[in-house]
Amino acid sequence: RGGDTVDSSSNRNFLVTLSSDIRSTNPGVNRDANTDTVMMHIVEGLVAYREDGTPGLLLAESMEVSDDGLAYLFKLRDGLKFHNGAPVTSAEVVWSWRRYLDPATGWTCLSDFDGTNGNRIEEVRAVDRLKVLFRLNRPQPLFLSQMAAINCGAGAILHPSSVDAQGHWRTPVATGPYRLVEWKRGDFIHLEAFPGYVPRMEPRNGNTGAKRALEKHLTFLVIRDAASRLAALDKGQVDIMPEVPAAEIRQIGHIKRVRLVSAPMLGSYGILVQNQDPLLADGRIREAIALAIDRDALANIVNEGTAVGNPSIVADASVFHPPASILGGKPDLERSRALLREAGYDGSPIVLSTNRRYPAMFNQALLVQAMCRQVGLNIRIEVLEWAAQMDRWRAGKFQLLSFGFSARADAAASYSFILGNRARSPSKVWDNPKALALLEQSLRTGDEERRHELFNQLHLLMLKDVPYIGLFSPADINAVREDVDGFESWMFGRARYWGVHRVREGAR
Amino acid sequence: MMKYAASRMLLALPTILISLFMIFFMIRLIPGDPAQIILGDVDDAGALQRIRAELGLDKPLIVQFLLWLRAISGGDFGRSIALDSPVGDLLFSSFSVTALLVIPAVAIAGLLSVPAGMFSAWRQNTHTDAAVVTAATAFLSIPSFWLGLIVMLVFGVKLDLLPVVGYVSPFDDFGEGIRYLIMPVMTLALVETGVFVRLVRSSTIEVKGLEYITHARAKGLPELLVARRHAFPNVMGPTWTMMGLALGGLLGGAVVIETVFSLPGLGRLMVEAVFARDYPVIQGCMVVIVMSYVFMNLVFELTAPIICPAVRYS
Amino acid sequence: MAPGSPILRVDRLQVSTLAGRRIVDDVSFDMLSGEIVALVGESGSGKTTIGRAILRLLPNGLACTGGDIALRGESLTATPPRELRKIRGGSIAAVFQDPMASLNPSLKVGRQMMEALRLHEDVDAHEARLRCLAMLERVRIENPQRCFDDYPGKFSGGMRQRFMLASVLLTHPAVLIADEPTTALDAIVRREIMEQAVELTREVGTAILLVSHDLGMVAQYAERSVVLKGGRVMDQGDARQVLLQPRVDYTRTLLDAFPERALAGGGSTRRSPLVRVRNIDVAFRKSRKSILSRKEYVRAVRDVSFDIRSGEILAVVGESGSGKSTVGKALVDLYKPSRGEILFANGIERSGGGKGGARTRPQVQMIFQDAGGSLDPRMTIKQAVAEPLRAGGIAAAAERLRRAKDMLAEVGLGDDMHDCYPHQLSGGQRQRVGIARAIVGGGDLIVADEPVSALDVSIQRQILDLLKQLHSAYGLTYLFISHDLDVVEELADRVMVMQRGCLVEIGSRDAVFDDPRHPYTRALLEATPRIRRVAPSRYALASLTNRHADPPSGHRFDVPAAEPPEHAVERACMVEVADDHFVRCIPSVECGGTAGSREEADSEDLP
Amino acid sequence: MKKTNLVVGGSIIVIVFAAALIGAIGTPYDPTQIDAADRLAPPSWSHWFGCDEWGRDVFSRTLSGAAITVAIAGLTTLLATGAGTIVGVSAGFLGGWLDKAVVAVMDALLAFPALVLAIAMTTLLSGASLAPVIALSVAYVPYVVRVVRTGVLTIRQADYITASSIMGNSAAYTLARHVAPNVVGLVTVISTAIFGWALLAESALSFLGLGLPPPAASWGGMLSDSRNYFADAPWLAVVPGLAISFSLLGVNLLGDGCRDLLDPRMERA
Ligand SMILES: Nc1ncnc2c1ncn2[C@@H]1O[C@H](COP(=O)(O)OP(=O)(O)OP(=O)(O)O)[C@@H](O)[C@H]1O
Ligand SMILES: Nc1ncnc2c1ncn2[C@@H]1O[C@H](COP(=O)(O)OP(=O)(O)OP(=O)(O)O)[C@@H](O)[C@H]1O
Ligand SMILES: [Mg+2]
Ligand SMILES: [Mg+2]
Repeated sequence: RGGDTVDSSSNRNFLVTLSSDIRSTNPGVNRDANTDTVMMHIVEGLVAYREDGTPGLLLAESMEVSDDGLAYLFKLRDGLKFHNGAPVTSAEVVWSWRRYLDPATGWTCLSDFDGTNGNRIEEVRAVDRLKVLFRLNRPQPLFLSQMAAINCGAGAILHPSSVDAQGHWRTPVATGPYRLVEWKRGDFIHLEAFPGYVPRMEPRNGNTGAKRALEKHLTFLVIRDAASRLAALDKGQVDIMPEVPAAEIRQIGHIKRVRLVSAPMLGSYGILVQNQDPLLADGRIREAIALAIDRDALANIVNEGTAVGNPSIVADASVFHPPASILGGKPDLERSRALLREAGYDGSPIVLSTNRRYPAMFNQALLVQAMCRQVGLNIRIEVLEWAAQMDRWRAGKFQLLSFGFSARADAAASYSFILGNRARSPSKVWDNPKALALLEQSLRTGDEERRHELFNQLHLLMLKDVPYIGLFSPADINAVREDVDGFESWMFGRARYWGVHRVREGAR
Repeated sequence: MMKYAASRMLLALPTILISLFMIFFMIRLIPGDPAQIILGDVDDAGALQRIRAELGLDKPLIVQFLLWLRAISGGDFGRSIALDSPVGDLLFSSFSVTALLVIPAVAIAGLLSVPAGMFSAWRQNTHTDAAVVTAATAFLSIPSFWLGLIVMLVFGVKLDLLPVVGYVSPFDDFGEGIRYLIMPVMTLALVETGVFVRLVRSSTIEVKGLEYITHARAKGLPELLVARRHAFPNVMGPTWTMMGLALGGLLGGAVVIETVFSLPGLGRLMVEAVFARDYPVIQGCMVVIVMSYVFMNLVFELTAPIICPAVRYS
Repeated sequence: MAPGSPILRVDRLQVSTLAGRRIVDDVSFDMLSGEIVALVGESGSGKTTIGRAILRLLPNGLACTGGDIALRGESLTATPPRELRKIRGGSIAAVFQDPMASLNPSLKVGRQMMEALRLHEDVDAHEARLRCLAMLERVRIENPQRCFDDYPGKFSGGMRQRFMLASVLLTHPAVLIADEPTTALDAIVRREIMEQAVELTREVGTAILLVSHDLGMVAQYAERSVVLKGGRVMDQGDARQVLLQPRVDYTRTLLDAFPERALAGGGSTRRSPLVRVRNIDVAFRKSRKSILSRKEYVRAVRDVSFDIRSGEILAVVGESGSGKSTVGKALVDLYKPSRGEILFANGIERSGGGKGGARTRPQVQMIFQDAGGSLDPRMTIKQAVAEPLRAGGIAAAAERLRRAKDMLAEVGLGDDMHDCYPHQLSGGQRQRVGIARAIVGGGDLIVADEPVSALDVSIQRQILDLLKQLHSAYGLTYLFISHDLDVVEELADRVMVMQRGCLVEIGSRDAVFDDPRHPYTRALLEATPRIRRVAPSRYALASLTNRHADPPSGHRFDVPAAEPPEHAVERACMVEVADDHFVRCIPSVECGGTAGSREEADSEDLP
Repeated sequence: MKKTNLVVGGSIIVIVFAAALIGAIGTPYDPTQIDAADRLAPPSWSHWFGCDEWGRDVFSRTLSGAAITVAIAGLTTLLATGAGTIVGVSAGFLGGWLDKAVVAVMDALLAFPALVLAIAMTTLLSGASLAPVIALSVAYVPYVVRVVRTGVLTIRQADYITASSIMGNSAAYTLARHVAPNVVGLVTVISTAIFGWALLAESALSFLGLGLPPPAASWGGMLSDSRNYFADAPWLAVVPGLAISFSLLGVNLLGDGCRDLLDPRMERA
């Protein structure tokens, strides 16, 4: 059967699945993970993440940082074109960034650049046709990293014709290797290779490097239903199915001529612990819970063996992942029981809230419950609907919350999920001044060594306070048909289809 | 006739208004903030406020309701929060999908069940009758989502006869579109057949006891003619309105089948909108659902006398 | 075909249920072409079954288990189905009892008429149509064209029965089986239909098998009649002979069961009025076509005035829809008169014009036509009869039950039955319960709306006797509503005749029956042949005595309009034509008008 | 014919209720006990219906699922028919503006497919353990009201109601003594119907992920979870599917039986 699928399909579009429709084609404004995945093929920023998660140049040919770290001068590569054929000049860069910085745009990441969190861009100015200057209010070691952030639309440089006269979004006129042909709501998004695209010289590397659209026609099929997604893959109706949920790995094992491509991902799954709760205010009980959990077993079951346990909030894939020596997080039922006895825990129920929308969050909750039962912890599972759970999270209204954080390039970003001033944002579960200080420092310095040091300290502190019980960092798993070449998965998990192509039977 | 239709529409108006009112406030009682869902796992009060303002969710409820009513009376269903596109378009495309699923299904069910039902009623208390009734009862006892699952795995995956992936609109590619619709339509049709057959049978049994049927025989008409000419229209009376109800209900209520076969239909659109707290879409869906229900009933009520002249006078 | 040789011969016919019970047992009779043979007998005697057996259309559950049926000498029991179909509707046609049910509501009249014709003779649509229209003319349907192209739904029973007659006779059948063809119709219509049927069949030469339990009608129209009992033939022969000089006891009992006038003269004695009804109107809201159309009313009762004297039996007769029941229901305060007033002897007044109803309700009780429907299916008859006592103010439940049991005993229901539920009783027994319930509370006035019309002759007799007995025993007053003149003639002291919601004639029973004045009353009486006993086991068909009736001087009889304009001023008034005998007239020369003449009517009513 | 329906349906329902009872009292294994060792274990002597993706015993889960499903369907039926009957009877009997109002609201509710309404309600009550019951009850009340009301309207026409008012009985008395008892038949029939619908709808809700909060076993939930393992563990889909169909068959047959039994009485009323 495989043979004829290839024949029948040799002249069709390159098809990949999308678990849900994209929110919009407006990068970094109205978005979700799927939106980002698609948009990363269409738009490009000055800088972009490399394979290892550090920012590298993309549209920019070169960059100079002033000694005081307040001025960034980017020089654009010459001869770049927008999808409408217009040349890429500093003017569009300035226009794009001013647009992002305008609150009316509603850019997701505005608060990282307008001073809300301390960091601000003072001005964006064109120096000449190809040179653009960014001036900052203070040294920002993470400035480039945040520019490249995928959830911010990677600071995409757009042609002003992307919006209409009133400034409403029309369609992305950008510089990516693919350009948008048709978006049929709830159905498919069809891209075609942009002939005017000029790849970089150096080899493909993360979101930058040489991005070649080898397949002329790339179609994202929106298939919400898992079963039909698999069926599609099985019958060779799609070439790649990214973001395989752990639960489906087993079935894919049965499908012929399909292989799994996976890599550890940034991001972290765990349990948020509300220490404002009378019962959980007792550190011993919090620790007891942490000690009751066998992370490796849990990770193994939840991810069908594609991930390992990780007590830290920083992913294994991150350069800042704590060294094994201090990692900790080994289960110790005896000690756990002892702690409970000490604390005089009377078996009163502790509610663990979770949701069904993200199977991993749901399954880990089931397992945590089962494991805690062994030490006599009585955990009740409360299944909320995702939207309701988000409300609870923001309001900090929960005892235990099963949660997963999406990929963030920098460890500091990961910590700031849980660490912060509870008075200002109740969603923060960790309000330890010492920890806050450490985080602040990590944001101030650009020195790698120093930052490693700071993050390790933070990790140890977290193990002590137990505001968050890290369980594992997920793996990015993709099902790829065997006749497809060049697909690589990476820590951000957002699938990339440039440099990917189908090998015709003959070529085999 | 037209006057009657008009007055019936007038009568339906309060119904529609009440239901819209109920749904409008109900969905806003549901915990969960669309703005936060858009933001995802980012906790940023400022951004939240901005988005809520954009969505006009900061106005008092009653104002929102009245604004919305004015808008839809002008045909403007607003923009989807989650999908950032005109709700009108979403409704149109998804409704067309559902219609393509439901209308053929009900039609097929009707075509199957009327002969079957009348036949078994004519053979009342024989083995044929028992067999038909049992089969019908069995059909309506199988949950559609299970039936759908089985059908899909047998015909779609194991036998590899039909595509299982989502949906291709017959308007784009007719042949292909049909192939995509076969399984869901069949599943739905089977379930509905179960319902209809029993209905047709019971109303046939009623009719065939009446004097004019005996009289038709006394005229010397052959059984087939008696059944076709004399029983059929009177049986169709109740059946027809029933089908109208079924159609009206299914047009909004085919969620499960749509989920199983992942069809981008109205039900799916609404369920996902509910999850995403996409108020404008939910409201839009409700308008369509209520309208199609009311409208279908009206259409079938008005056409009933054509199918079964008896109802005109009763 | 040799004259005298029977066209249809039924020979030792046997029909039994699957269980083996004989429904029809060794029934034999012949039919000569063009003659009318009647099957008579009480309900359940197998009349319908025989008719069906001849058509070979027995309901499933019944089967022909013996004997033979021969049409023109050829046996029908042997013929194969397709042959049989040729005969059905062709040589043998049928008309059934219920005209409402025997036309298909979903097919146009014309279509149904032509069906048989085109099935049995090869005629094209056009010719068929012409023949149908011609036939419709013959049965005196005005505007046949319209009827032909219309659905049966909105036609009256009489019209429909005419359609049926016309359509079955189209094919000139040799035999017409008419199962109670007119039972559901009003007297006058019934007469017309029968006349037409006879006339037509004479022409066509069709023989009619007339199934009926109306002996009067049979005696009038049938040549020969077959008397059945429990599926067996009791007696047969020349209709008049068999019925008017009965040879067998069964026929005699059957005839004796018929009501007849008590020779002791009716209630000529004047008693004080118990209730006075004065110019009441009762109007009903017509169901509106759509909310856009305006409200319309039908005046079911128009300007009716009469008295009910204590202890008398006042009968109300009239065609269906003439407002009899409405008058009755107004008396029991179910409907409020929209105009006029109802005054009770005990000073309680119910008046129209929104002045609200009675504060304390006088003891007016009601007996219903459908006794079964008037009893709560989930109450034992004991409880049902005890119920009025509760409202009557008897607190102790035990006491109520005791009284109820006594009452039930009195209407002839033994202890063993007191705990039955209505659906376990026969029609007659149910009516007894209804009666018991009506009088247990000791009511002054009892409105009986067709209490016996749903019952079979012999049961009817028992109930009538019971009513009479209770009447004398308790000195009750009845308003007795009925369209059955026989019954009225037997029971009533006085009779009031209604037509189209108006009172057209009122007077003592003898006056109204022997000396009817109003044209409608006369038509009514002419239309109903009644069997009278002239000597022991000697009977005769009663007919109207004096032929003509003149309107009182200076007046002409008034026939109420069918659809009077709303709030039309009634120019007509009741004029006394003889002692205590009033007729609806219009003064030809403008006399004192309604008021004046009513004064005289009132004055002599007052004690 | 009639009898067989009643008998077969009845016995099926008895079986289901028995299963539910066992499920409520105690199952061979703890239906929520996770056991990595037994993941997707095929049917065997120790696990009759095999184990699911968490190594939970499917047989035990089916039993406790029966308990839950029956409980939800039962409660829903009670709630819906109870409320519906009260509303329907009073609206139908008292008439007037009350009737108009009731009809208007019920029509409004009826305009939504029951499942859609239930979905909205369950999300509204997100988390509450009785969410499905309340949601489904709200969804089905209008149907009860409609049936009961029309029933009452026909009963009101009956002569025995006329008779009662002629006797001078108060409206309240007539309502309680004559009307109410005679709608019982109707109510029984509609309630069996609703039990069936509720059973199905509960499964559908769970199937859509809106059922009772897991790890509680529910047939619909088991079915929807099973989809990922169809190839490996078909029994995961077959068992709950059959369970649902089986019980529905029972309910439907029972319903037919009741209808046949009560029809004559209903026609009289
Ligand atoms: N389908 C049937 N199955 C069993 N018994 C039947 C059936 N139809 C009629 N009978 C019985 O046959 C007997 C005669 O019925 P039939 O209707 O012929 O009497 P009838 O003289 O027409 O009575 P009526 O004057 O009331 O019409 C009755 O005792 C009735 O119980
Ligand atoms: N409840 C009602 N609503 C509307 N119209 C009614 C109602 N009751 C009676 N009518 C109308 O009033 C007229 C008289 O009806 P009523 O029942 O009094 O006649 P009747 O003499 O009793 O006829 P029958 O002999 O058939 O019983 C009829 O035209 C009928 O249509
Ligand atoms: Mg008969
Ligand atoms: Mg009457």
